[in-house]
Amino acid sequence: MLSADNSLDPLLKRPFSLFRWLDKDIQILYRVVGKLTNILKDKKPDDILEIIGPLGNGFPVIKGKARPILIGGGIGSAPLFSLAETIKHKKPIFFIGAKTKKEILYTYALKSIGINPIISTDDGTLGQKGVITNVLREFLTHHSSPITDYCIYACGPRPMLKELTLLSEKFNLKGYIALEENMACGVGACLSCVVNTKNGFKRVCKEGPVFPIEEIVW
Amino acid sequence: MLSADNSLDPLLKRPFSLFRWLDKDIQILYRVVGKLTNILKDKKPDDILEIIGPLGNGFPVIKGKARPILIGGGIGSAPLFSLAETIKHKKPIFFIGAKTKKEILYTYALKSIGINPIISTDDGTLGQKGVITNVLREFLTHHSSPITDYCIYACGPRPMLKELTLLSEKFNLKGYIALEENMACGVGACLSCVVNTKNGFKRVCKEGPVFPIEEIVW
Amino acid sequence: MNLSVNLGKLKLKNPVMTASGTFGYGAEYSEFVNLNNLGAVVVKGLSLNPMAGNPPPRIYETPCGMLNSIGLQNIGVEAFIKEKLPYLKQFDTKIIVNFFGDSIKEYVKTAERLSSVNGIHALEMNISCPNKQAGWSIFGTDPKVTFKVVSAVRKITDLTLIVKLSPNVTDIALMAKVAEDAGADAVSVINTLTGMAINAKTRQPRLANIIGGLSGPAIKPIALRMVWECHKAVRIPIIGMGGIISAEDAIEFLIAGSSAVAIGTANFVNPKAAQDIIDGMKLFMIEEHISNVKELIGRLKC
Amino acid sequence: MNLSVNLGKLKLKNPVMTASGTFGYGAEYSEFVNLNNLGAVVVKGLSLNPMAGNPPPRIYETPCGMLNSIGLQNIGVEAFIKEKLPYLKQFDTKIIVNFFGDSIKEYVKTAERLSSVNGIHALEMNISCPNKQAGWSIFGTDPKVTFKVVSAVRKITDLTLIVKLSPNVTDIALMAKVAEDAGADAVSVINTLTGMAINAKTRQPRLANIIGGLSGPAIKPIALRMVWECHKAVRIPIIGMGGIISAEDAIEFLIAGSSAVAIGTANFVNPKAAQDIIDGMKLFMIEEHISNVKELIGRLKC
Ligand SMILES: Cc1cc2nc3c(=O)[nH]c(=O)nc-3n(C[C@H](O)[C@H](O)[C@H](O)COP(=O)(O)OP(=O)(O)OC[C@H]3O[C@@H](n4cnc5c(N)ncnc54)[C@H](O)[C@@H]3O)c2cc1C
Ligand SMILES: Cc1cc2nc3c(=O)[nH]c(=O)nc-3n(C[C@H](O)[C@H](O)[C@H](O)COP(=O)(O)OP(=O)(O)OC[C@H]3O[C@@H](n4cnc5c(N)ncnc54)[C@H](O)[C@@H]3O)c2cc1C
Ligand SMILES: Cc1cc2nc3c(=O)[nH]c(=O)nc-3n(C[C@H](O)[C@H](O)[C@H](O)COP(=O)(O)O)c2cc1C
Ligand SMILES: Cc1cc2nc3c(=O)[nH]c(=O)nc-3n(C[C@H](O)[C@H](O)[C@H](O)COP(=O)(O)O)c2cc1C
Ligand code: FES
Ligand code: FES
Repeated sequence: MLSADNSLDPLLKRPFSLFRWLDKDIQILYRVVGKLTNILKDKKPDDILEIIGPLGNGFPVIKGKARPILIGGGIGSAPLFSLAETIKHKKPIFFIGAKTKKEILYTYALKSIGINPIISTDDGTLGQKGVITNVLREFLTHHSSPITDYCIYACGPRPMLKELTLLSEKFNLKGYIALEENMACGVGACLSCVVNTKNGFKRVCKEGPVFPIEEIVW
Repeated sequence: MLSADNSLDPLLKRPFSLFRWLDKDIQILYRVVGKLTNILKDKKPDDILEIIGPLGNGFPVIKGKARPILIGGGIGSAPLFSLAETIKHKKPIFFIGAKTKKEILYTYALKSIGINPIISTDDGTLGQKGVITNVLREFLTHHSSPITDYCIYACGPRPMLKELTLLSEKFNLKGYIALEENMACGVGACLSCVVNTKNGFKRVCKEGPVFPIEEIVW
Repeated sequence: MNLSVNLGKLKLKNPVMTASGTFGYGAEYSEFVNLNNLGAVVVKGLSLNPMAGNPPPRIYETPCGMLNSIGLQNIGVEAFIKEKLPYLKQFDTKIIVNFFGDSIKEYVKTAERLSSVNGIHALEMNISCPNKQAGWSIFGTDPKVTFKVVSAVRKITDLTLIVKLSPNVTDIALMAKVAEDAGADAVSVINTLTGMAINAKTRQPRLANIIGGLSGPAIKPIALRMVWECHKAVRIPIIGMGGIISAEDAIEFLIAGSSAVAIGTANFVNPKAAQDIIDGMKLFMIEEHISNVKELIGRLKC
Repeated sequence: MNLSVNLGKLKLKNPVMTASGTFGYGAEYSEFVNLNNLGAVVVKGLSLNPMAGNPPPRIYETPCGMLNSIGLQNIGVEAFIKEKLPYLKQFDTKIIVNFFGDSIKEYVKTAERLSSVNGIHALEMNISCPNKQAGWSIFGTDPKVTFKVVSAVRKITDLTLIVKLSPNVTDIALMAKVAEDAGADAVSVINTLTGMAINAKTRQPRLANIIGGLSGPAIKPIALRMVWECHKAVRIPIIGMGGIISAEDAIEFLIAGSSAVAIGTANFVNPKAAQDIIDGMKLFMIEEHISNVKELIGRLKC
């Protein structure tokens, strides 16, 4: 949870994923959408931000030899980069989708760690044209290894995650998705950020943001 | 009336006097006291502010040979500098008071236009110790020319202006004072900024901020 | 693109009006806004006789809002008719006169006088000012008194009659219903919420009047909810107001059920606010492929 | 320096408590705030049986405020007593349990159960949640029903009984008086104001529940006024809340007449808010040469 100054507008802290955790720095990757992110973009080096975190869970690194499939939609790719770095020895397959070329993030950095992402854009300006879940469906339909040898990790807009849930049911695929919900406290106190799961409402900030894909009730 | 950005906190524009009106620039001189002024102080050259103005009246330059006495208290000195420049040929006597040395403003600039201000500070760190109205009373009590040969122009905190009104009554002195009141619109529409005068409530933003000293009812 | 809306028999060229007390008598803002472009100009509340209002300080800024205790200072009906109305009549916009009284009799007399001159298109009855003496508030908070005073004014005027409701009530939908039953052609929702601010160091209230009316973006969520509640309760049109600062805000009020909106505190924040909001509304309609603004009114999806 | 204040027979080491629903069951914030330093911890509202609450989205930020429609999700009284209370009891602070019911019977049953265990110092009866079904609101808006439900609970508990009032009423001073007459030891003023937000593009409400409760700095002027009105009407202590974000805010509430204050939305803005406000209060007292915080309570100069 991050805030940029003492102004009361915007009031609440905003949730961001850790993009990368370096030696003495943490990096976040963000999209400019509204009040806080517009203030952030005008910040200069050495300006001070207030952050509480890290909060909640992260993507679990699965034991065994299941090959990871990473699926990032738009700014939802942000939390997947660290994961990709950590599990690069497992040769993850990385699907990245976005509305348009400009919103396809950090492919250069991915290549530098030896990952060649599969890309799609809604408008066809980079990679295949169409939504990334279509590309994934195509891939799964013609997959070479048994499907249980894959584990998916995904983050992105709601429709993408919904579609992924359908795909995972159809192909009997296991995996994890990171969810977003409006947040106030970030520490599990206010019960703002719940999502519906097979075991009732769970807090994205505390039990999440990463949930087993089969647990979510859309 | 000035605002610094699109944030809704602070919400309203704030009133400032014009310190100087140069060729293509206007200058304001301000004291950092709260929300807006704290934002202002972090602004960089070429940053954009929104200003409506000039609004209301200014100090009138009196015809005839009455010698001007200027009295500025704290940041209240701001609107007096331009006046001093304009009427310097009349050899104004300039009294400046403040809480402490640091708050005595622009004496250097005054000297450069040939005016040697009489200074007092509450804590005695510059000039005489005490409030500036005391210094003025002393001056008036021992004045050399007939008192009607003076015209006072003053701006400063409320207690100073109140005291000046008493002095002006006692010494039968004419002159003008600039008042402050909380403002919302700055254009005479909201009726926020009224002060009580012998002719009823008047708007500081429209009929003011400068009023004949004898008109104000404290 | 059709922006026109109706308040009873009164047709506005667009739904954007100014809120009483925040736009003076119109002239004050004419350097910033072309009055011809406005749906309507609503003037500062008038009384039969001129009033001096409350002592200063009269306003204080609060988080995303402001308190005011102007206390209905105004030049009185006669001076308005003589000095201000002729100026306003030059413009191709609707002139709505906000007024109030200290008794039912005074409400009626004031409305009668205002109805007797040419050029006024509608009356907005203020029964909800938080800056008047205790006791006065019953006009806007006691349904029986509200019914009486609105009925009395209704009887003596043929002008479009708008009743401005107080948000300082348990059930604003009930008050809207009472105004409708008493013959109002429209309701304005909302006036300011009663609030207060204190200087911790001096322990004095920030306003000489102690309490004042809270307006501005801070109150928008409350105003929007009240518009929606009134919309479900009455058939007469609603004029929505309270914290509108952008075209998007204005559109939210239309969706919640108001047929027009009034811009108040926003004029202080940006003297071109009313104009900017009309322009922004047009842009929104283009982007969202809406050809008639009426398609938005009351179209909350839930 | 003496910071202690009394709520009836309950003595707090300082006037700063947490507001129900914004501080979880205490543990959630223990990484940020040393609970030993707080005047009291007020926990999330409990009901006899666990409740799931409203569907998401449950909050939406508004100018200087936020809307919430959590809908009183809670783990129920039994789970609280078993799982949460033992943790809280470790701390040297007062534990105040906020609770509600769907009927007078349920209010009574819940209060009875909570009064039967050790370690709870006071009960705060929530009769004012804006997120419950229509109809429920009468507990907090109809003086007769309020009197009944408070009297009923009063009869069965010896714990300090605090009644949390709704600001969504015409006359909050009257409601405070009713609570006092029914035997309350203190009143909490205020709960959230009912509000709403709309997405202009989708035309849908921003909250799944359509309406929610407005909290945060935006409502502070209203809350402060209501505390002052209640202060003039009742003799029992008032716990002031609504938009307190700084020590200065808190002191303003004391001056307006509250004996203690609760910190709500500010915890989200700054997880150390409660602690910072206690520290700031001490600093203020040093600077202003005030040795006993009680010298501030109700000392508005006007
Ligand atoms: C767990 C989690 C991780 C996230 N990680 C990232 C990330 O790594 N990079 C990134 O760019 N974004 C991320 N987001 C989204 C990010 O929180 C929002 O983009 C941000 O809050 C927008 O703030 P704003 O003030 O600029 O926009 P606002 O002015 O608040 O509004 C712009 C839009 O953002 C939505 N929004 C407003 N408040 C919140 C809130 N508290 N929570 C969520 N959405 C809100 C509004 O509905 C609106 O549509 C994450 C969100 C969550 C919940
Ligand atoms: C006609 C006029 C001319 C002025 N000229 C100057 C000038 O040349 N230089 C200068 O430094 N100051 C000037 N002031 C004072 C200046 O307007 C305030 O210092 C400024 O509004 C403070 O804004 P803030 O957001 O920093 O402070 P805030 O956070 O708003 O509050 C700090 C203090 O300022 C007071 N204040 C808040 N809003 C207003 C308001 N709208 N009007 C007046 N006071 C307010 C508050 O009571 C508070 O005590 C002038 C005021 C007036 C009325
Ligand atoms: C300074 C000021 C003066 C006002 N005067 C009046 C008035 O004379 N009559 C009236 O009916 N409403 C008056 N109002 C209320 C506004 O018309 C409007 O209902 C309220 O401010 C809410 O809208 P806003 O948040 O957009 O300002 C006044 C409001 C302000 C801020
Ligand atoms: C997320 C949230 C949850 C709340 N839950 C409760 C609750 O369970 N019971 C209750 O009495 N009040 C509840 N409240 C109201 C607060 O206790 C408080 O009265 C209100 O938020 C005003 O204070 P604030 O502006 O400091 O937040 C809740 C408020 C918020 C923001
Ligand atoms: S944001 Fe408060 S519980 Fe998750
Ligand atoms: S500030 Fe509005 S009338 Fe002066």
